[in-house]
Amino acid sequence: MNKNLKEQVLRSSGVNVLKCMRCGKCSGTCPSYDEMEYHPHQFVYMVERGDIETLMNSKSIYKCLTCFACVDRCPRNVEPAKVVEAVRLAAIRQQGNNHINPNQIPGMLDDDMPQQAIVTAFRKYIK
Amino acid sequence: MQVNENKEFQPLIVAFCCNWCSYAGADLAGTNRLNYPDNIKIIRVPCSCRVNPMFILRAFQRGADGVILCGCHPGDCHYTSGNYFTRRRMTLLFSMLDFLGIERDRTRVEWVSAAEGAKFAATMNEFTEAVKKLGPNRRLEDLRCRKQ
Amino acid sequence: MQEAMINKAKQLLADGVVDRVIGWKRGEFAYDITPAVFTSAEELDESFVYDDFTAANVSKYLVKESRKDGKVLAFLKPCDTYSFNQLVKEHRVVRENVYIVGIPGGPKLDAEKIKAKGITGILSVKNENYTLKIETVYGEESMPFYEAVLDKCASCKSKKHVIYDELMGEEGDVLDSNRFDMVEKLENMTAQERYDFWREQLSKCIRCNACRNVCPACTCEKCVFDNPDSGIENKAPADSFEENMFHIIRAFHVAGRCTDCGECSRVCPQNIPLHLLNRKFIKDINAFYGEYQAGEDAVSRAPLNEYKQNDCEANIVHERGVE
Amino acid sequence: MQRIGVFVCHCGTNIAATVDVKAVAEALGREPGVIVSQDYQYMCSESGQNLVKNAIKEHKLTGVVVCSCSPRMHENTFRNAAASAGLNPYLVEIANIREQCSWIHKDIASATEKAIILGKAAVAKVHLNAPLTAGESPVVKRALVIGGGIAGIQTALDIAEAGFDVDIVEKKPTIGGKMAQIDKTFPTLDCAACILTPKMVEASQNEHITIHSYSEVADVKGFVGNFTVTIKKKARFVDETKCTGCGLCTEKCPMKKVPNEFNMGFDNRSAIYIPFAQAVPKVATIDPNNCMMMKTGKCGVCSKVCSAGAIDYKQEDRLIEQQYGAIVVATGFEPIKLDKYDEFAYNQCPDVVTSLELERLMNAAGPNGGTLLRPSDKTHPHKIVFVQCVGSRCDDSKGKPYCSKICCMYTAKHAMLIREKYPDTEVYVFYIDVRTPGKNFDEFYRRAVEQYNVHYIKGMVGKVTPRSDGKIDVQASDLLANEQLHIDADMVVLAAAIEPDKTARPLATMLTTQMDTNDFFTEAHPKLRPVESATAGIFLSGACQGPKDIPETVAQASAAAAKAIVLLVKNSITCNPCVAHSDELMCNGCSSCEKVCPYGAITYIDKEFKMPDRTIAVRRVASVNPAVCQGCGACTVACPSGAMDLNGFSNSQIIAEVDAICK
Amino acid sequence: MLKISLDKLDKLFEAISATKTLYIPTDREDGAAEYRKYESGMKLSSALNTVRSAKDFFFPQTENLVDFKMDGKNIEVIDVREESEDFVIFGVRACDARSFTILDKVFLAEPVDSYYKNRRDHGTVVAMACTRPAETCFCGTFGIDAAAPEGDAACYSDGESLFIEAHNEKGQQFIDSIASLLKDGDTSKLEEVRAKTREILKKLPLAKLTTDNFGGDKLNEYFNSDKWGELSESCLGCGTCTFVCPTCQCYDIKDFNTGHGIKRFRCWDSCMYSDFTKMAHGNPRLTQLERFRQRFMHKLVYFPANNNGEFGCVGCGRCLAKCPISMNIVKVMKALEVK
Repeated sequence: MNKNLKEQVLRSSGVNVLKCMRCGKCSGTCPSYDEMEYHPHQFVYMVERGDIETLMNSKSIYKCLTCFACVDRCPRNVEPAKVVEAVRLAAIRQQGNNHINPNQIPGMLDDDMPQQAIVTAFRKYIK
Repeated sequence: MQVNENKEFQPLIVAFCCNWCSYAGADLAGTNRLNYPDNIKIIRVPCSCRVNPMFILRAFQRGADGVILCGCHPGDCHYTSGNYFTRRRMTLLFSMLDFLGIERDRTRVEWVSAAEGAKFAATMNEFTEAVKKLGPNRRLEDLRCRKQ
Repeated sequence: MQEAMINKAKQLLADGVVDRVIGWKRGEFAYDITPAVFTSAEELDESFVYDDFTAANVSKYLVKESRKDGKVLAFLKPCDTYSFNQLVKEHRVVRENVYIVGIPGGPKLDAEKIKAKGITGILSVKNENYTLKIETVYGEESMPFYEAVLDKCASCKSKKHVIYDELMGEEGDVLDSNRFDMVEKLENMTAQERYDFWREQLSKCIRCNACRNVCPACTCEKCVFDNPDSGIENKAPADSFEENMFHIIRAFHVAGRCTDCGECSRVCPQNIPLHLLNRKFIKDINAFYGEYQAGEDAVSRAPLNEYKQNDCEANIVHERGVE
Repeated sequence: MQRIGVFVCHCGTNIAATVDVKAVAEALGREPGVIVSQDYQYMCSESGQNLVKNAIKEHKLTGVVVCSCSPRMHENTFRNAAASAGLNPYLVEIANIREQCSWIHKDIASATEKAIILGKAAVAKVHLNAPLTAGESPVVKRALVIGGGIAGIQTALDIAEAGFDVDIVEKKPTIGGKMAQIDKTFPTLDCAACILTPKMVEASQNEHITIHSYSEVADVKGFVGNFTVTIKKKARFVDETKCTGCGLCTEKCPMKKVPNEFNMGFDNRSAIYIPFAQAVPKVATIDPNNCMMMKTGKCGVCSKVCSAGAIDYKQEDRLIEQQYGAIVVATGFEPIKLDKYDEFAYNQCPDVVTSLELERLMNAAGPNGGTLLRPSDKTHPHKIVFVQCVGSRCDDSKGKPYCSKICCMYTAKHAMLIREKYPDTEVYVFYIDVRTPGKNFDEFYRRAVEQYNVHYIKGMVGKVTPRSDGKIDVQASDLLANEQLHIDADMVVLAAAIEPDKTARPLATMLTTQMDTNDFFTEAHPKLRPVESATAGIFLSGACQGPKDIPETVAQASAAAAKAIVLLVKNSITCNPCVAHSDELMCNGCSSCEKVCPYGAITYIDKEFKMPDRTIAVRRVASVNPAVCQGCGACTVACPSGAMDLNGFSNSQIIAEVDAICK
Repeated sequence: MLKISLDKLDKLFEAISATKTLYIPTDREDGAAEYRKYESGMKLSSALNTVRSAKDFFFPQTENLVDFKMDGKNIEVIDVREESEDFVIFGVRACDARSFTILDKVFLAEPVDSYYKNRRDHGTVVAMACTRPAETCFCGTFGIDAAAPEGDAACYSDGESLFIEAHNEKGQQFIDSIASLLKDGDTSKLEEVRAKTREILKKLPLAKLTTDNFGGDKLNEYFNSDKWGELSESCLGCGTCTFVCPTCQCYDIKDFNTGHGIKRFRCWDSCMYSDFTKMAHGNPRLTQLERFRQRFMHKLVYFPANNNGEFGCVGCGRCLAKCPISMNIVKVMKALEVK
């Protein structure tokens, strides 16, 4: 379990997952429920447990419509959609899964490679 | 108090404690034999809201190096609202002392319940250390009162 | 304005609405104006004055005046109305016995600032298009109007009258003032620098009590500093501690009640910027407990007589800014 | 000149092991004013106390300092000892050299030094102690109960039983409150009306009880033992003394289209009405907003048919003033408004109802005569969904932060009653937690599940959508099955949170009692004084203090009654002498002290004074009621002129202590 | 007359301060002038006068008289008096220079105030003639010539040089101590300057104010005057006028408990204060009117009555400039005067 990841998700979402009272109203209201492997209330709970990697590797993060129904309905103002968004961001930012590693770039250079492509690669994959 | 090269500076600290929570908390610290420095001298008041800024200035005038005010936790005041007034008064007073360049660590407000003997002792230990670091109160003392 | 005010006063006297008028009386020079009570048209014609030097806030006189029989006409500048309203709130004036005519305020001039330019032997001061033409025994002098404006007027907070029976001239607005700039500057200094600043200032204090006695918020029947039973009575700053204590307690006693009229600094014979202490409290109150302007109304609770359960803790002082 | 005696206690070795008690006694003996200074094994023992008593007599002491354990321990012991020797008990001070010295320090030299300083502070203080006498204040032997629900009724009955007169003020035309609207009670399932109405009748017939129905408290003055309350008796346009409650007027009244609030608006009543059959007092009331006579001056039917001649269209609100010794607040609760919760479609769909509405729908005296029918089409519902925690346990921005406490149980009751009466009905309960602490409560809930096959599903309903076919789509998650459900329900019942009655807040202001942020009255101590408010003489009964079910409400009502009786049996109350007092010559009348007084102990009077400048002036000055003041001292600091001071902890006393400590 | 070039003032001050403590009026940061102990580099103020008068040197605002020490129940009395060091006050204006004569009449008359005398004996007053009097000046009213000040020694400036002359032995000693810096000078230009100053003095707005109708014999005329009510009603009761006044000499004696002893000290009092002359029986002047009247009656009637016609005011004008509400002795004299 990656503690830093949890902190990152908590920080970037601004959500206090400990406010959740596990009522499941978020999942009860979610229009994307059946599409998702992990449901909004599970996101909140799994982030609380620190199990971020599982979520990052799940397609669920791309199934959330960001309709914010859960945010609107949550009696405790936990804002599950923001948690989902934060996990999605963590996945995007993750470096280990980069398509390109900066060390590989010199070897990939040839005269036909436009400079713009290199800049883009750095911008996209290196944080 | 004189700073003596051979002896560590021993600050004089006045603690105003409300009768219902903090004074009882201090008693509990005693009952549990929790040590805190003898620099602390407690004055019992019915409620922290009884403490007039005048008393705090008076203590500094007479040679106190630190003043700490203890009361019930907000919401637990025996008189329901006293400590809320205390909080506002002391916030403003401390801010003013700070504004005049008086070291801000010489003053403090802490909420200590009757059950928090350990917190009382810890707070007093910590506060005494903080005041020790500052050294003797020079900016708000009355030279006439300094001990020869 | 002066003419119109005299006429208004005469009319109200003639109509029996009031039986006396509190205003300002001409002095020996251009600037030495004294608050005074006028009871007849003749007196008004003879010496009533309202000009660039009538800075004195007459609200405090109404504590006494309003308790006398009959009704008194008071001409109040915008800043004076805040003081008056605060006195109404604290039941210190009898509102029914005062007929308030709101008049346009400053900026008013500070004779000390003219003298500070080395101009002396002043015989008369005239404002010509915001240039002061000053006739002296040593010849004609001149200086820009704004360089002679009182500090309290230079950081005016409001041109609005918050209480009146009648208004002369146009009503103004609450202004965005820069009045907290100096407080902020001090806050950004180190504790040592602040200490040195205030030591320099407060060591000048001669405990004449002018700041206290002019203050419209200081209307205690007996001040704690005059009361031997209070434990803090004193008459002279015998030690630097007493200089500090007097000014801390003075400011604390008016915290949440001070309308920032600036009279304390105006009257200080030693030019101590006492208003900074009051403004520090006002700034803190605004920051900690929400914007509050004393005297703005006559009903709201003073910030120190009120609380919220989620008020900030006193350690906010310890946690912020530079040490 | 003071003659002070100092008594240093060894407390066995508790003090003497770390503090050189002889040195302390000797050092304090040298203090100005101290004429005798002794040490003893156990000061609190009888012989120790005798030592103090004898010294008081022998040396004619004017003050006593005991250096011993905490004053919280034995201050009273030594005060009593002093009193028995003829010294005013408030001339005794304790220096705490055990808990705050010997028990926390190890070094004998420094502990002794500190003990001496603490002793000196006590000596410095006692120099300035003044003899104090506790005042007495008479008690009016009459109680006021505000609110005529089950809480108020029970409290009034108990107080009356003890032989005291008691008045009930109820804002509705009848007493009975929410319980009168309830069908059955948990966990016994007996009929609410059957157990409530006898109590209502008992109250009306008790010679000690006066019921002011259709009345409100308009003003409260005074203090414990001596409140003066102004009660506004709203005009009901019917002479209570003449009306027999025959009901003919209500039958003949041509205006019959007024929504009946007693039945939660499911049916109608007439403009002149008696809320329900067992109302107490059983007196008609004209609703002036709907009465044709009141609105247009044309009609007057009720007046014509009333053989008692009780109708009085000209009746006006009446103010009556009464003295009371004690006041019990029993203002009860209301279900919250559900406007904020669109997802439950409460405002769109008539078949989404609250639990209180369901009570009326199921009640034999209700709109359908006890048959459960859908409000929309009056058909029998076959699938009913209950939603728990609607508006309870929410973030402050979304609803009430607290648990409404009663919903779990009444929902189980409803579910059970429906399954019992209509076994063909499927009942679903969506819950977050089922909270059933209480005697026979969990058993009750288990019966609903096991015996009545109520479907309890853990998970919250996310959305309720009325469908065009008359069904209601309930979308919810089943957290245990980890699936999202859609139920096509016929009815949805919402367990709305409960909140204090709207009248409670202004009432609290009048009573100068404290409320929490949710407008529930705050008890004097959450554990030890749960039925008293912090304001002396004001007691709390029922749900005005927090959500409660009926048995708990009744228990608290009786407890509040007991506390009120304890007050009323006294002829007078002994006051705490350590109270604030104002120096009238210095008082500015600025009202600062009044603003910070939590007890409303400070009032202002206009008083004539001979002023220092030889004039006579009428000045507004503060006056502290010593019977109400509890001695916190907030006013002493709020007072800018220092006119306000506190007995026992005066400015000069505290300053003397500071000085002695900082010497 | 002996003179020194004005650009050599530094040298003069260095020379004086080498042997005695020297006080000169110097400009504060806020522009106002005050007396400070001379330190190298300090510049003489160009202001007409200091905010506080020079009386502090002989009659300081607070002064310890005696200490008491308590040991248990015993009290020990400790004399804290110290012999004053020799000092020079330089640049005292004519009005302040005269004020010492008035203070002397109070403190050096029997019984002699030894605390005052101690300081007076050790202090040398070097006065400085005025060249630019202000509109608030009215020293002429009391027979003071601003161009010819009193004092132990006096200085005059002609714009280029400073001329110094002694008025008594103490002044002569002072001049002797700095003789090496001085040389004889031509006073013709100085006379011109003084004549010009006297012309200006005549043109001042208050030049015509006289004491002709005041004095020790006027008690009945003025004590019950109906003007006092009107004059005093604006008075705030602060002590500004009395504390900036060079001649106000009332003081209060107080004890301060330091925790380990008592300090008995005296401090300036003000007749404007509500507890002025409060005694065991109470206060003889209960209203502001009476206290206000006291101040002016003292200066204009009582003082001359007891001191051969000498008035208790020197016309320095400080109260005119500093009173918060601009009520002052000039206004009182003009309002009160019965011709």
